[in-house]
Amino acid sequence: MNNRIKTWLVDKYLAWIFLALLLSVWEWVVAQQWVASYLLPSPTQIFHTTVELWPEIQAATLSTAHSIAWGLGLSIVSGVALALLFFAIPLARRAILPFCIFFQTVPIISIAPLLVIWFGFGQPTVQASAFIVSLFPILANTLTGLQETDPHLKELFRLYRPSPWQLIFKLQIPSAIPYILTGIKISAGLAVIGAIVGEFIAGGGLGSLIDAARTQQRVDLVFSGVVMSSVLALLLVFIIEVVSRVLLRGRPYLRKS
Amino acid sequence: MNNRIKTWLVDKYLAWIFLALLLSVWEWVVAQQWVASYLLPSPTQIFHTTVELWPEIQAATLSTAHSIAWGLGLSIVSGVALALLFFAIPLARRAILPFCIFFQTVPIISIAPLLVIWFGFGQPTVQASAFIVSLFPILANTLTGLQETDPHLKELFRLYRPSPWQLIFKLQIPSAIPYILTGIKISAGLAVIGAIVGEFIAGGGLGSLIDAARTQQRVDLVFSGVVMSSVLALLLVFIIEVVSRVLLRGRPYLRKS
Amino acid sequence: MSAIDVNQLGKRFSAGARAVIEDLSFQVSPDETLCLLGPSGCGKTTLLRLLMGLEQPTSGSIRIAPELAQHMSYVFQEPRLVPWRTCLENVLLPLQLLGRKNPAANTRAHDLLHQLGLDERLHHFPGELSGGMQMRVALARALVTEPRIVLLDEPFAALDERTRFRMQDLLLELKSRLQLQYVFVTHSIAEAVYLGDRILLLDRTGSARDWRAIDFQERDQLLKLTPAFNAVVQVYSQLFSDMERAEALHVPRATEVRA
Amino acid sequence: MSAIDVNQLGKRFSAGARAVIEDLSFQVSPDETLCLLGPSGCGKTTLLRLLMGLEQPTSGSIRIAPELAQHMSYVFQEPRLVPWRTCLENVLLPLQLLGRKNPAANTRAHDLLHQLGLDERLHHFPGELSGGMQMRVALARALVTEPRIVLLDEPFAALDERTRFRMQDLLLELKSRLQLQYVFVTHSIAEAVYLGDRILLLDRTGSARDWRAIDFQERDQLLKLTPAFNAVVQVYSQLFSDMERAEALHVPRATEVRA
Amino acid sequence: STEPANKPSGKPLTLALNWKAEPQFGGFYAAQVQGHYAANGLNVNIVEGGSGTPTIQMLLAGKVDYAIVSADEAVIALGRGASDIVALFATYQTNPQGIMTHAARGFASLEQVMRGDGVLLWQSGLPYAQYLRKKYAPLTVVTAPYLGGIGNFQNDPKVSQQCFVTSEPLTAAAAGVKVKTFLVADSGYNPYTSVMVTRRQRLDIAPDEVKAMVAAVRGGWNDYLADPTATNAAMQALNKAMSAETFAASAQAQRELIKTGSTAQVGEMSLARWQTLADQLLEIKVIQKPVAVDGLFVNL
Ligand SMILES: Nc1ncnc2c1ncn2[C@@H]1O[C@H](COP(=O)(O)OP(=O)(O)OP(=O)(O)O)[C@@H](O)[C@H]1O
Ligand SMILES: Nc1ncnc2c1ncn2[C@@H]1O[C@H](COP(=O)(O)OP(=O)(O)OP(=O)(O)O)[C@@H](O)[C@H]1O
Ligand SMILES: [Mg+2]
Ligand SMILES: [Mg+2]
Repeated sequence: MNNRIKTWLVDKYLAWIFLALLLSVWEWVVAQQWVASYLLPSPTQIFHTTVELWPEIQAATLSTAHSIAWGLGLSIVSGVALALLFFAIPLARRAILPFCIFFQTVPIISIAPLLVIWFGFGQPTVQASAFIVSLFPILANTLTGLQETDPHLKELFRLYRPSPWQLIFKLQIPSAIPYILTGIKISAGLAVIGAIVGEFIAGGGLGSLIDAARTQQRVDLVFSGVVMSSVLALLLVFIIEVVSRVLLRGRPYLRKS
Repeated sequence: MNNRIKTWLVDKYLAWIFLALLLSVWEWVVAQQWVASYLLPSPTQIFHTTVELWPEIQAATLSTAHSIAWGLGLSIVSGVALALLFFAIPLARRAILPFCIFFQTVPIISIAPLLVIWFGFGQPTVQASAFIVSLFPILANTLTGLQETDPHLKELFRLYRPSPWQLIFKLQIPSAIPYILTGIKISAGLAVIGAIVGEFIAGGGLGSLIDAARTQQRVDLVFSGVVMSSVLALLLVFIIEVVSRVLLRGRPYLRKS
Repeated sequence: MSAIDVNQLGKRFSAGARAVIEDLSFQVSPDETLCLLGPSGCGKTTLLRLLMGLEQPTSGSIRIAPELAQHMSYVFQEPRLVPWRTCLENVLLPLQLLGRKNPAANTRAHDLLHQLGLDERLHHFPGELSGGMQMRVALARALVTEPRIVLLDEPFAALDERTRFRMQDLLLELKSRLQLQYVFVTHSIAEAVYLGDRILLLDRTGSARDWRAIDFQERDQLLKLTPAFNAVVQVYSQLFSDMERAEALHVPRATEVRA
Repeated sequence: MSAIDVNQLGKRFSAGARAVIEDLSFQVSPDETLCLLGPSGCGKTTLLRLLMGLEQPTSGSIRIAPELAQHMSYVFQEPRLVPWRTCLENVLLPLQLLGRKNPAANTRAHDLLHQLGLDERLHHFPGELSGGMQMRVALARALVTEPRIVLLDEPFAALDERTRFRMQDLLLELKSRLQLQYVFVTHSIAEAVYLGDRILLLDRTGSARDWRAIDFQERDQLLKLTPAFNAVVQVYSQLFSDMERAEALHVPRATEVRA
Repeated sequence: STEPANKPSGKPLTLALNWKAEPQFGGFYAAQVQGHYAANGLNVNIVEGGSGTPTIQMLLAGKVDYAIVSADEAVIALGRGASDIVALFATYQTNPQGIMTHAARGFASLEQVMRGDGVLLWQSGLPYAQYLRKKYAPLTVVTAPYLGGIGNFQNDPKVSQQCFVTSEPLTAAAAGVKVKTFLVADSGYNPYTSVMVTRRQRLDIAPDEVKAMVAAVRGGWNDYLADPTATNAAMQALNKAMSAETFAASAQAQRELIKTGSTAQVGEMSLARWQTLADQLLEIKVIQKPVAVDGLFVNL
């Protein structure tokens, strides 16, 4: 187990090398003035800004992270729960799923003003925004995963007249695991965006920082905020990966047998 | 086949009934003045606004639909292609995938000036925006699907020393089909959002309409635009469903055997 | 009253298709074991699934004595193990689902796995077992619930002859020790004769050709060497041949075994 | 020069685990057919997979004559059909993958499916076939490429005796008509003796106990009734028993068949 | 320390800004920094807004107690049936909204910009844009959305954009771009801006509190106009994106727009100007029917 995480970490070094390469090219492009630095600041410039304003950036990042954790956590729980509901009651699926799609396609930016009216300034709105954008991928993926449960195994379970709960927890959720994890990974990225867009309007966190910097043409600060938000997303994906590896402990959830 | 599509259509009636119910409750709540109509317009009000401004709304919707078609089309093609690349070359995956996540978490609005400079005002920027937000779910889902290919079947194929293309088109893509379809469905919703946000940035379509209405507190018009965008998304999901049913023609792509 | 009562049973998989089973009627008395014999694709699995209620008949009826119906168990033609559960966890699955996970049941699971020669494989995943081992795990899983009647679909096909003989004897032992009744699908005439009090010979036209009670005093592997046993096997072989000749199967170079 | 040359072969699945195969050496001459016999879990599948190159040996070496290595085919222990392809499409798969889809090959696919009694199932999906039918489709898939050597892992275990006999004869016919060589895994001693020019008896300690050439003049089902054939079967049965006694398997109530 | 005359009530009052802590809100923060809220027995919590924060709707929905809006928003809300809104204090007597152009283009008037070539970035939905569009119709300049910042302006000499004269032109100057800015107010469209509003209900129930609030804010603005240094420092702690120099320059640039010029106090409003605004909004069809503006504001 530990070994696997190690291998995985080592694998990641490749990404660092690629990152270094990318940053060098970027730095060079800006140094050559092929792109004006008021549009695209150089990596070193971004780095200096980040160091200089670290206390504020750190506080903003933590606040955003907090909102994301709540929003994403809620959408994992309710996404899986809703998928189970829809799976168990096809009537509910047919009746409600289109509205989930509907909800999903409302640009958060155009309903964030409504959210802020309902939830007020600050974190609740931001959490709601992160939740709304990250719900559907988990819901859709879990639902597909549940529907793809091997019918042969379902037949086997049926022999023992399982309760719906047993069927769900012992068969359907385990089979849907690869789907659910992919859904969560997609949602992690979206939750970050949702939180930041929410903060554009409801204030607080990195969103507010980016928004203020944007109008002040502090492109370096905008990028600093953007980088921090991406770091949050990568960290989230990393945590999801590690947690899932520990939880699954080398079990062959792929249908190998 | 035709029969299946019919059943599917009939199933959808349930959603209509639910919709009618929802609209009635909404109408009633507004009529009772529990919510002020300048905060939440009634469905009839939205309907009237839509009828009144139909020429503008129709033109905006068509323009947005056009951008979505391009953006989503491009992300289906390149999402699947990238996933195949990452799958074939793990090195590429480890090096590039984190940057896809990175890219995915950048709020489009904070890099708006860059997009405008690269793609200009108007449709290309909108398409790029729709593309960026809809790429990752297809990519991530396809990649998971490819990785979940039954290793037993892979072994079987290997006996015949297939070319990478054969492996991909005859085994890996067919096995990934349920995953890819889910990814596309998730992306369809996101592409709609991406296009509308793109239009906030570059002008045109429903995005501009919604943005302008918002600044004028024309909540009815905002809702009218939002409804049109959701109609677009539902239409897309419907088209995807029908096309995939016709393409798969009753083949058991679930691993039943 | 009979344990199983099948009445004018019919089954086709789709409206237009040929009937897999047609107008089939038979009864099985309590404590009588039944073997289903027939060529590949004749409908043995289908009949067993109908008995278990895994398929619905298109016509006719099936009645299982209520005291048996409550304690039925089934072994599929393929092992059908849950890939993310270890060997032991797979055997414990029915107990968990039935809410009967107690120390006694646990011991029984271990005992069964021991009897089936799987001691060393308790914590392996199905993907790490050989084909025969997987089938034995499936057998343990079917027996761990202490069923009154168990339906087995060619459970020993993947086993070598010696292991197979041991399993046959294990089944006979369980039958006498626990009053376990079974319906056993096999394509081996000798196995059917050895294990079945009655044999139902299915053919490809969807009906049972013939069946008769076999009354051997004592069954152990020595029985297979007796003339009486071989006589019965010969009779069935002949029936089998007649059936096939009647059907005029399109298989070239079919050399007949002389009975 | 030998067709297959196995040299001090060893295989364990993980560093700490018991060796499944240990220090195994044998040669197979050209045109000689080999049967692998052994109890469940002894490593028959593993050895076959090693020969095919599906597993890598942990020690020793395997050499297959190059002219054979180019035209090898394999039948897995389970049918392993592609679920979204029909019966016929499954058989045509190897031809597509090898870029050899031509009218002649197409005809051959139809012929094989006809010979295997699957005419009526050409356009069915695997999920709609019986267990034995699926295995026959897998067999057709392995033969459609006109291999020089085919490795078969208990291909007939899911078939009834008569269909099985027909398949055995089909294999022998292909052997003489097309100079097809095969390595055949089975758990049936009689089948091994009937089909194998040589028999390799594997035991659970990972090595081959004994093997010898069998030289019957002509093989057809009548052979099975001859004293010579039965004598050979008896010899192997005895070897099998000795082997098991030596291993002292933990299976209770193991009744021995007297040879 | 001595207790203020009126004890602050338990629950703090929220004052919702429609943008970040910047000099345009200097007086509201100064009232905090200089202790005017406390002196008037108020416990005020100032909340920063962001892009498109709908402060007027939040006020109407009862989420906040006081909000900063622009005068046209208040009239539109009234036009849409929200009659319980009342304006208390108008910061900008002259609308700071402007159009910023590159000096090199040599535009002499707004009309030349509107009927010239190039690109104009603006929020086309805002009433001022509708007004200009109607007044200078037909426009020949290509219009596109404006999202904040001056990146696209800097990048292309043919681009003009909307601005707050107290903000973007300073940023541009700091970046070394030579600009010429035209006030929208000069075209005749001149709504009060950064107007503090509350619900009429509040004025009815707690007139003293509302009066105290206006007094505190007015005190804050007087202090800020006299010397913004301390308040700027406090605001900069909240808004790191803006430099100290920009704070000072912006505070300086806005003085003229805030001062009333007459004997009237800072923040006072006139019926005539509200009426003009309502007429203009009706003319450009942003509101559908005439509204009575006499109840829309009160000078306390
Ligand atoms: N992937 C694997 N990982 C670990 N152990 C394995 C794996 N595959 C096979 N084994 C072990 O190797 C041994 C031999 O397995 P193999 O499948 O070769 O047996 P076999 O002779 O084919 O048996 P059967 O007749 O039951 O199919 C078994 O003990 C099995 O548990
Ligand atoms: N789901 C299905 N859909 C359509 N036809 C089916 C289905 N299941 C079985 N059949 C058909 O029913 C017939 C009987 O199948 P069944 O599986 O019962 O055979 P069997 O006697 O068990 O054969 P075997 O010994 O090969 O397992 C076959 O012709 C098969 O093609
Ligand atoms: Mg069967
Ligand atoms: Mg095997």
